[in-house]
This record gives sequence, structure tokens and C-alpha cells, in this order.
Amino acid sequence: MTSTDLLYSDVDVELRAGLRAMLGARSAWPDVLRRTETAETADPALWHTLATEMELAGLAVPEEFGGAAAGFHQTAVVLEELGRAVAPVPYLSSAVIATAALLASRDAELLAVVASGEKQAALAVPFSSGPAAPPHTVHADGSVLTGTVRAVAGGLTADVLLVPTAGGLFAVSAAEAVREPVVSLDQTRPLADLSFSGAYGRLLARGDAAAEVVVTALVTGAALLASEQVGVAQWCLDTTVEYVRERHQFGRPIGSFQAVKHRLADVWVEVAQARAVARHAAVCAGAGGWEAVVAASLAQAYCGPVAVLAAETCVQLHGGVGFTWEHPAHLYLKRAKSSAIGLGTADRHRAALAAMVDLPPA
Amino acid sequence: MTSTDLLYSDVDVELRAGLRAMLGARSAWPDVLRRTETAETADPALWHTLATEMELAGLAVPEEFGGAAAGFHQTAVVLEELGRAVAPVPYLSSAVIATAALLASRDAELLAVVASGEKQAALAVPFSSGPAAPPHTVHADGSVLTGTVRAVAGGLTADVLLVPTAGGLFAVSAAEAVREPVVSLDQTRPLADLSFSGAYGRLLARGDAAAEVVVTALVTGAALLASEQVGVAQWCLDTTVEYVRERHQFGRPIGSFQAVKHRLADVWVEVAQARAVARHAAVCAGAGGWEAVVAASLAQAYCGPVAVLAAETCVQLHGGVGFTWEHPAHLYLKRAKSSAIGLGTADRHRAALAAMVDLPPA
Amino acid sequence: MTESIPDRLSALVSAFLADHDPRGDRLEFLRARFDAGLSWLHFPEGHGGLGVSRVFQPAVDAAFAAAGAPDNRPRKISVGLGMAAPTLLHHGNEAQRQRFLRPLWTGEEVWCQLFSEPGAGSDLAGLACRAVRDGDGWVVDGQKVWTSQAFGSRWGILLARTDPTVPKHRGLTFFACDMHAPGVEVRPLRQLTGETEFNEVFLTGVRLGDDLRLGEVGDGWAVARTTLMNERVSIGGGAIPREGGLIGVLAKTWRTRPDLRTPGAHDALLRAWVRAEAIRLTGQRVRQQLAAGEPGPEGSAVKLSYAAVAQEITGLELEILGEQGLRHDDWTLRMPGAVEFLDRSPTHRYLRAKGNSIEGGTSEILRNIVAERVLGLPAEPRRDLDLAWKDLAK
Amino acid sequence: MTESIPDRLSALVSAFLADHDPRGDRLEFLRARFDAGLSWLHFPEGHGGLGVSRVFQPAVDAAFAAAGAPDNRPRKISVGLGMAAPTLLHHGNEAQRQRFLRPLWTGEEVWCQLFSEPGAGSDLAGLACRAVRDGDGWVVDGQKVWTSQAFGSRWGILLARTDPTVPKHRGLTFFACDMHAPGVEVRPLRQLTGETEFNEVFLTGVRLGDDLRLGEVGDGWAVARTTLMNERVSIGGGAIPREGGLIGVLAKTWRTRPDLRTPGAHDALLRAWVRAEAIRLTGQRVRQQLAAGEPGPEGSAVKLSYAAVAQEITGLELEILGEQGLRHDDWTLRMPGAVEFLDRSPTHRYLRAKGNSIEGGTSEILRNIVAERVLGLPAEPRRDLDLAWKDLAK
Repeated sequence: MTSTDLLYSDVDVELRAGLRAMLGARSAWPDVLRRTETAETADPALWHTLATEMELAGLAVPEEFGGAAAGFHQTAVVLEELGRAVAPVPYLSSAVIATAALLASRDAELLAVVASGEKQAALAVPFSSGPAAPPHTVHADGSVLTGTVRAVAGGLTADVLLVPTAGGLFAVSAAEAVREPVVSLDQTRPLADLSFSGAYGRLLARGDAAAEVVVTALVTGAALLASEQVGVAQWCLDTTVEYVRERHQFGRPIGSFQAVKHRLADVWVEVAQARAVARHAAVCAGAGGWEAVVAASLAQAYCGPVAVLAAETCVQLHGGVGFTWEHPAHLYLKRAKSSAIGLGTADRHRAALAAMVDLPPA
Repeated sequence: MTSTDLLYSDVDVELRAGLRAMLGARSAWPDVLRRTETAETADPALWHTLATEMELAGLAVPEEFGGAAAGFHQTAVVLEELGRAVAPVPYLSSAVIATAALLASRDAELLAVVASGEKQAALAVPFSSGPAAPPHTVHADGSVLTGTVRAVAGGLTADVLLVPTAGGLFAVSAAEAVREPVVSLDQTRPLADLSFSGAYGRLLARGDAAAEVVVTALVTGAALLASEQVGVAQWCLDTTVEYVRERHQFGRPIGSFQAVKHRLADVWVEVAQARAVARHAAVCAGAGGWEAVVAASLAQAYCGPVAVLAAETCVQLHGGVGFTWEHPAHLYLKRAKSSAIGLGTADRHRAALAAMVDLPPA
Repeated sequence: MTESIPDRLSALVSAFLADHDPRGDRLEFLRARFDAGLSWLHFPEGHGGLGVSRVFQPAVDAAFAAAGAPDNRPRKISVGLGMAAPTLLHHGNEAQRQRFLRPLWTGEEVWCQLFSEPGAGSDLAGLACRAVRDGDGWVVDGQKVWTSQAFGSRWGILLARTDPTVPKHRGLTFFACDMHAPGVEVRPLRQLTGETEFNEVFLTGVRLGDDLRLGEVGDGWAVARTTLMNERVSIGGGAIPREGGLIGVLAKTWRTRPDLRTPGAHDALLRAWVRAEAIRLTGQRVRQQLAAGEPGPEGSAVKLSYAAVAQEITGLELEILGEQGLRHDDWTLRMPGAVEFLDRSPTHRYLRAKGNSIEGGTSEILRNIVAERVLGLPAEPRRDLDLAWKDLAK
Repeated sequence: MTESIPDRLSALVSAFLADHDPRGDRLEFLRARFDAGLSWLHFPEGHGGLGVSRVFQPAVDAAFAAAGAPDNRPRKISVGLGMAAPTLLHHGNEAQRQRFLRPLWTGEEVWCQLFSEPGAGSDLAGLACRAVRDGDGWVVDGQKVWTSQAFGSRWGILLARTDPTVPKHRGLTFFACDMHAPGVEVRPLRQLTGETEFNEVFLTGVRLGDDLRLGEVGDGWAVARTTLMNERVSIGGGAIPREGGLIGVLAKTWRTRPDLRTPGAHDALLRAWVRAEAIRLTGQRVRQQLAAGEPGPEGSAVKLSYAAVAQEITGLELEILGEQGLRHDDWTLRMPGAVEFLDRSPTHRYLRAKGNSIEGGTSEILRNIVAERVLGLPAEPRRDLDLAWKDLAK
């Protein structure tokens, strides 16, 4: 096993700066908060800018399919920034998970429209799935699909749904599904319950190949979600540090109290380590193979809890104000907690790791 | 379930004061430390004072067997003080575990000599046993015993060994065993490997009754060990508090640093709760029945880790000096850690609780 | 031979019940009970009590309840009972006690608390709300926050700064604030659950007569300490059975949903179960200490631990639930009823539990208090105690 | 076209090896290597180096090793290499560098550290060891502690107080202490494992010439900062494979002893495994940052985390082992060899790991440093910076 490169390149740094400026202008937290109380919880204009104008939907897609061929380690930088902004766009679901599925199923045509940002795609599995593929809840009779999938990330706004069934993986036009928005814990990542009753599906892969496509997509999603979690955690840490430097009680900044300092130092340690773990997972996700699977489970076993810790610390150290709706901390808390469940809890990923690294249960 | 009385009685308070004075005079920590490097790691004179002069060996034994009939909740007070002093006497092994076994097997004669402190007894099981009875490693051919038991607490100095076999529970004169002292992590609780090759045993109980005697003894031991752990934890907390009030760095007592204060406040919370849990277990141990088994496992699931936390915090907050041989902290660390393994780890007691309170595993 | 206190009380209650119909007019009955000294027994005669220990209270309350007598809806008027009443008793003058205590106890007048401010949370003594002398009264300007039931309240216990030129603890004065006075504006404060349990109260040129001042001018901190000490006493709570509360909800989910179980979650559940049980037994011991007349500091342990375990349990619950843990029930802004903690969705529990380590004193402040008052550890070097309030860094 | 640095270095090493037999006299070879500037490349010419970046060092060392050349036993002389040498380079005068650097690097003269005192651990600048002017030299009295290898050392880097009447950081002076001087007494210090890795050093009327002073009188703290910064840099450590170190030992036990497995221990093992792997990857990232010339503060994260996980793993190991975890191997007082961490009993590992969060800066102090220097959080109010040392509470 050679060492993965865990540093950011100059291109990464530039990409990050551009994204952060755009998100700051177009999707500052008051905008995000306001949107959670509207009917349109995802931001279509922001998606358009991100996916099409900035050409980031196809960042990890090879040039032959119309992508930028930059690789998933650069996609990870995008996710860090989207996490940092709790941006309400289906980037993880379309540009990572569905894209990984399409890459694995080598569907050139669909890949091209998704990579261009022209269309959004979503893998029709519950967002909580992982690390193993979920049981099939949609039945395929030939190419006619019937059944229900709950809590699909990106399902509400996707144009194309990639639906796993026992009969294979199908591409289904969203128009053929009934989509019920979920009142989700994290309103910045809308979920939808999808129902199919005799929908037409185009077969993308069948049998073992289909199962492998789904697993690859979930593994890639788990690996990349870690970078989003790092972004969430870093925002929570930065925002809390800034607050405790300014907030005075007892005639001094509360950040000068040792208990506060130590707690934030501990969060910093966790975030620093989560970053190394997430970078490793992102690089491995691009390379594929066995280590990609190990690294993805490691990343979800580690980074999910770190984002939750950072967000919970953010709420606590903001005191009363962190408990209010008007402060953005709760957006991050909700994103962190639901992401810790998304694509498999740390607990389930630890169990998966145990099998992979030969540490058998009792 | 009626509420157990978790307070100390006036008699308890008096008993505690007398014991603490005696132990301070007779077994201060420098004496304890010195003794760990001698051949006689247990203190026979101290045992004599405690068991015979103060008449504490039979504290929990009914009067008809020559005991004080005070009940195990008072024995628990003795254990708190012995823990506080890391006293090198086999009180837990003889006056609690073996006594509980003799009470359960209703052996009046042996009970009387053990309750009087005239003889020490020990249940010949590894100290790590619990909460389930350990597998038999001694074979009984009629009343002739052969086999080996490792790491028996109190086994080195016991006059009578209570040896579980598939053929029943036997009382064996220590003279019939080969006893090998163990170089134990906690030298203040000497352990011995015992070998029997054709030793004569007197049958105390057979079949299910014998198994039940052993389990009762282990449950009682686990319940009462919790009070010893509270004593260890309380000493560690008190000693650390005293140290951080005196020790100056940066021109102020280190106990005025908030990180130190909060850490000790957290230990205090744990010790306060451990005390309630240990009192509950001690009262229930006297009453017997199902709740005694639940309370004992609860006590070991909770109090063992608390003593370890308190001892580890004691070492850490003493800085370099806590890492030296010349400071008593390590005596408590070793006692705490080996007691957390003794009579079953917290982990095993949690699993036992799961079965008892209907929280089945996955 | 003198009659024992319980016997005497029992006789008094019987006599009272013989004279007053528990099914009659609710308020009339409560007022009469107050006048008979059978309200809060430890209060002095003439103020709803008989000057006997509060350990006898439960028996008297039980006797009234057994007779089908109305209660004073103690949960609804908890700020009045727990905080305002002892403050009025210890620091009010006779006229104030006569004016306020009876309608407070009967629930005719609800009280709220006007202490915390956006800039003064943990450091309550640093508050900025000003009260300025104006003729024979006061004019109050400032903003208060985290006020429960501000909408339905008739009175508020108010801590305000009357002298900014002295150190912070010395420039405060305590008032009963007329919540109906012009210039009092209450706004609901929305919390991260979407609900509004609390309010902000804006005070703009609010005129209060000097007869509403409790204690001396500049003595507000000492008065507030009485208030806060009584708040702390009341937090202990009653006996709960094993698996009462949050752990019971999670245990039930575990038992009824074998499909959700994983080995890792099992051990986490057991750890939480053990901890919840330890807290429960500690609470039991605290109540036994109180009943024995030897109150200990372990109530603080319970509050600290409870906050931590509530957060642990509710977080674990969401992870165990998986897909269901991603779903909330309702984000609509609304004012919650008394106890919705167990009726709402698991996500609501998770979010609401975040307040447990903030409200009623943050866990950080509570650890300071334990370290200094229980363990006797030295205070940190402080600069804020001797400087004039106006010169403090803010 | 100019030759690249690696090529030039490679040529220099080849030429050197052609002239000097790596199998010949060890010391002669090492001295010659020093004189050729091939010892520590980043040192200036004339002092064992060539003034080039230390990134080229590994290749040169590897070339010498490949040729079978002797090394200078870097582990044995780590205090000299890591702490004394950079201090001598930056603060020593030319005569001192000439005198000390070569025998230091060749290992002919071993160095030890005389900084910590019983009363000055975390607060090193508060140390009490006095150095008093006496003619053209100094007389030193005091006690130092936690000195490794004091017995075999020829020199010690000594921080002593030369002026107790000024604030603590300003009254210190830095010396090279002659460990053979009369009045230097070394006593082994036994630690809780039973061994003696460290020593106490008693200095009683020790006379040191003024030529042994490093830096100006009163400048000792600035000099010591150079020393300590270099200690911190050297702590990073090298690349380790997955399951290198303590977690590998535990994983092996788990794999080979199915009889010891429990579900609860399994999850604890996995948590530790994940954490150990996170630390390993963070260390990898730290080394990549260093190699890219962009050192980051994450090394501190590794030290903090490593101490915690080492304690967690060794504690868990004992619990998993059960009966075997109750047994120690040997309490005999002895001086341990270089690395016995993995060869001794699990109980020894458990005990020794307690030192990880104390030695080289306690975890508490390290968290302060992270909070203030990395996160930019404000310092606590301090009283000890401006008072004369003699007036500080001790």
C-alpha cells in the first residue's frame, strides 16, 4: 500500500476560493435558513450555477463523457465547501452517488447529461443505506417497476432516478414516479419518498453487475460525504472560535476560559484528523479497489461523529443563542446528525471494517 | 420494587471513623508500598486486628454462626475504607466471597471459624471470574481433587480453600495445595496459582446447589467490590483535590485552572453516582433475590470504570510526580485497574444485564 | 402529652375539609386553604403556612388530593412558587407579602422571571437592564430573554441595574415588574426545535412604583441569590421508576424493533442504560438525604449527568432508527404544551435535549460551582469583581 | 548548466566513501564525515553541514547506510542531536560550536537535559535552580528531574536562574553543564512501572566556567525556546504501517484468542482501531506537509491523540485478557533498554502509557498551546508574567 497524497493541490486551493466566494454571495446562511421554510427546499438557481456555469457536476467524470476528469479528490473539495455552507443542492446525490453509479454502469449518454449538469440524477435508495446495499423495495416486471423507496436524497429534484431492483438497475424518468417530500431533520438536504406504480425503466445493469454498481455508488458516496462532514465540522469550529473570542462574560472573552479552550482544542484535533481520513478516502475513491472500500468505511466511522461533535459543541458553547432558530448553528447540527446516519452510521461502518480487516466479532 | 435505603447509618459512620483511624495508624501508604516489595505481600497482623480484634470478619454473618449479623450493607462500609487505604488484607476474598459461599452452603462449623477471623477462606476461582461461574479446572474423583486454578484472590494466605468442581464444591485444607504467588498488577491484593494433586476435599454442596453457591458468592463479591471501588475512587479524588490546591504553577494553584476544576468536578459526579449504585448493590446483596443479581452487575458495570477514571485522573493531574514509584497514586491505579477486571469486567456485566433486563443483543 | 405534628396537621386538614367543600368554587377553596395556613406549611402563619418543616408537606397535599380538592396547578405557576414566593417571603416587606403571596399561591396571578439578558447569561450579575429613579418611582429600560410564560404572567421578578458606577454585584436592585405596565413588550423566541417555549421581553420606559422594589436599592444580588438557590432546590425532581424517562423510550424501541439492532448499538444502549440507572439511584439518594434533613450537593451531579445522558440517549436513538431518524414530525412554529418531550418525534427529543446542558445554568458553570463549592478548589483569578460595571469589557 | 543538489550530494558521498573505508575505525570515519559536511546537511559548512535543506538528509543517510557505514547511534544521542545541537548552533559562540558540535554528532560526548524541576514542570520558566556569579565563573545549586541518560552523559543543557528579582522569564541563563564536575550527583528515579528511565540530578555548588554559558545572561528563556521548538519538531516520528504499534498488538491478540472475545470489547476494539488509523493518516499528512515545506500544527494533534489512544488501547487490552491482565511480568527495579514497550507484559504497557500524556508537555499544556497558537483564542488573565520571580506564589 503506497501512501496516498493527502494534501491539497494549488488547483484545489483555487477551486475552494472560487466556490467559497460564490456561496457566500449566493447562499449565505440567512438564505439557507429562509429556504428551509419554503416549499422549494433545494435551490435550483444555485445548482445551475454550481453544476453548469462552474462546470462542477462532471468534475470526477472522464473527458470522454463530457466531464472535467479532475477525479473524486477534487470533488471532495467541492463537498467541503458545500458542507461549510450547508448548501441546499443535491451535489452529493447527483454529482457523486448517481454519477459513480453511472460511471460503474458505463452509461455514456446519461452520464453526459448528468455530468453537464443539464439533468440531475439520484440513486433511489434510502439515504440511510450503507455500507451494504439496502434490500430491494421496488419490483421489476420486465421493464415495468412497482414499489416504494423511502427517504431518497435528491429524489425530490432529480430528473432521472436510478432504481435498484432484483431484476437489475433501471433508469426511470422522474415524471413516472410519485414523489412525496419528507419533513426531514436536515431541511437543507431534502429527502423524498418515491412510489412507482408501473413506471417504465431502462435497464442499466443486471444481476451481480447491478449490485456492484449500487455498492460502488454507496462506497463512493460514503467516502465523499466525509469531506462534506469535514466542511461542516470546520465551519462549526471556526464559528465557535470566532464567537468565544468576541463574547464576553465575567469581564473577559469566554474563549479565554480554559475549559472552553480545551474543548475547542479537542474539536480541532478531531477535525484535523477527520481531514486526513477524508482526504485518504477521497483519493482512494478515485483509485477504486479494495482500499477504497476500507477507506470509505473508515471515513464514515470517523468523520460522521466528528461533524456531530463539532456541531454539538458549537451549539453548547454558543449558550442560549446557539439554541435559537435565528442562529445558524442548528442548520449544521441537523446536517451533521443526519449525515452521521446517511450512508450508514459509524457503528455499521465499524462492523463492516471488522469484516474487511479481519477483526471478527465475538 | 421498594426503594433501597442508600444512606449511611450512625453505626456506619462510627464504624468508618474507627476503621480509618486504625488503618491510618497501622497501614499508611508508605507501609503498603514497602510491603509490595517483600515476600509477604498480605499483612497478617493487620488482618488479625481487623478480623479478630475488631470482629469484622463475621460482620455479615448471622449470630447463630458467631457473626455480628450486621448485614452486607455494613460490610460495604468496611470495604470502602479498605479500598481507601489499599489495605493488603484478604477481606473481600474471605469475609465476603468465601463467607457468602459458606452462608449459601450453610456450613455452620466452617462459617464459625471464618466468621471469627480465626481462619481465612478463599473461593478457588480466578479473580477475573464473573458474572457467570468459571469453567471447572479441578477434577474430583470422589473426594480426591486434582487440577489447577489460576490467579485466586486470597489464595496465598487462606487456610481453607473452597474448590468448585463438576462433582460439587469442596473445602480443602490449604496445606494440601501447592500455592505459587502471582506477580500481580495489584500487589496489594496478592493472587496465587493453586495446584491440587490428589488433595482431600470435604464436600460442601453438590450439583445445582454447588453451582448456585458459587454464583451467589460471585454476585455478592461483585456487589461488595463496588464499595471498595468507591473507596479507591474517593481517595483518588480527595488526594488529587488536595494536591491541586497546594501545587503552584504559573504563580497560582493548579486547582484554580478551569480545565483541572472541570475534570475533577466530573470525577466527583461519577464518584457520587458510584456511591449510590454501590450502596444499592450492598443493600440488595443482603436481601438476596433477583434484584441482588441485577444490582451487582449494575454495580460492576458502573463502579469499576469510575475507580479507574479516578485513579487515572489522579496520576495525570499529579503530573510527573504521579508517575513515580514514590507517590502512592500507582498503588490505587493498579488496584483500580485490576479490580475492574476482578469479578468480571464492566463489559461482561453489561452483557449480563442485557439478558436480565430484556435488552437482547442484535 | 403533646400531639405530634403529623397528627395535628391531619386534624387541621380534616377540620378544614369538613368546613369547605372541595367540589365547590375552586378559587374560594384555594384562598381559604391559604388563609388556614395549609398551603405551604413552612411559610409563617398569616402567609399561607404554619411555620413547620416542609417534610410534612407531601402528606398534607396527599390528604387534599384524596379528598378531591383542587390544586393550584403547580406546574403552571412554578416560577411563582419556586422563585418569587421565597424571595417575597425573605426580602419583601409586610405590605408586599400581603399583596402578592395569596394570589401567587392560588394561581390567580402568574409570575415570570426577568433575569437573563442577551449579554448576561452565565454572568447574570453583568446584566445591563437599567432602572433609573424618577420621582417616587423607577423607569426601566432593557431587554430580557429566556422568559417562560411571559405572555400569561401578571408579574415578573426583575433584576435591574440601578448603579453602573460600582462593581457589578453591588449596583443591582430587585423589583416586581408589572407585566401589564405600558412599555412591556413580549415577543416569542423561536428555538432550534421550531417551537417557542421562551420569550424575549423588551422593557421600554416602563414605570414601576417604589413599592414594587424588593429589598434595598443596590441589594439586588443578595435578593436574587435567594431566588436562585430556591430554583436549584426545586430542580431535584421526584422519584422515577427504572427505565422511567428517555431510556425507557429507547429500550422499548430496542425491544420492539429487532430489525434495527446492531452489536455496536447494543453496547451503546447498555452503557446509556447503566448510566441512566446510576442517575436514577443518585436521585433516590438525594431525596433520601433531603428527607433525612441532610441535603447533599449530589443534586448537581444529577443535573450534570442527566443533561449528558439525555443527549447521549436521544442521539443514539436517531442512529438506531436509521431511516426513521432522518424524519422530523413538524417544523411549524408553535408554543408547546407542558410536557411534549416523549410525545414528539425522536428528532425533536434529540434537538430539545441540547437545551438540558444550557438552561438553568450551563454545564460549564455548574462544573465551576461543583469544583469551588463542593470540592473547595480555588477560584480563578478574576478582574471583574472590583471594577465598576461600566468599565468592564463587554 | 548547474548540477542539481541531489546530484552534487551523491557525488560528494561517493567521493567520501572512496576515500574512507566504512569498515575501518568507527570514530575516525564519523569524524571525517563530520568534517566533510555530510553529517547534518542543513548545518553550516565547518560545523558538519553544507547549508542545504534537511530534505536531502534521508538520501545521504541512506547512501551511507547502503555502503555499510557506521551511524552515530542517533537514538542514544537524541537529546544532543535534537536539542543541544540546534541550541549550540543558534546561541553558542564560535568557540563553543567548535568545541561541542563534532563530539556531539559522533556520539563521543552524550548530552542530557537539565530543565524540569520538582517545582517547575508545566511552568518551566518558574524554575528555582540558582546560578550565582563567582569570579569569572558560576556556582550552581538546585535540583533537576526527569533527566534521561544522566548517567552516561558528558554534558547537560542547563537552565538556571541568575536573577530572582525580575519576572521569571527574564532571570534565566542557559549553560552547558559539565556532568563530571564536582557537586553533580545523579540518582535514578523510579517510576510506576518499577523501572528507572529517568533520573534526578542534584547540583550542589557546581562550578561552571563562563565559557559554558550559552547566550547572554538573562537570555536563557529565549535560548531554551530554540531547544524546545526543536524538541517539538523531532516528535513527529516516521511513517508507520497500518496496525503498526499498540493497536497491532491488540489486533493480534484478538485474532489469535477467540476465547477472549466479547461483543462489547469488539466495538471498543474497533473504535480504537479507527482512531489509531486516523492518527496514522494524520501523521502521514503531517510528514507530507513537512516534505512540501509547509509544516502545519497537526503534529500537536497527533501527540494529543496518540497519548489518549495509547491509554485506551492498553487499558482495553488488560480487560480483554481478563485473568492474564491481572499478572505483571516483573517489578524489579531496573533501567530499561531503548524500546521495551512492545516486549514487556500488557500490564507494563498499560502503566507506561500513562506517561504519554505527561512527558514532553502534558496534554493539558498542549491543549492550551493549540487553543492559543493554532485557534488564536485569548490567553487567560495572568499574574505571573510581571511579578518578580521571588514574589510568585509557589
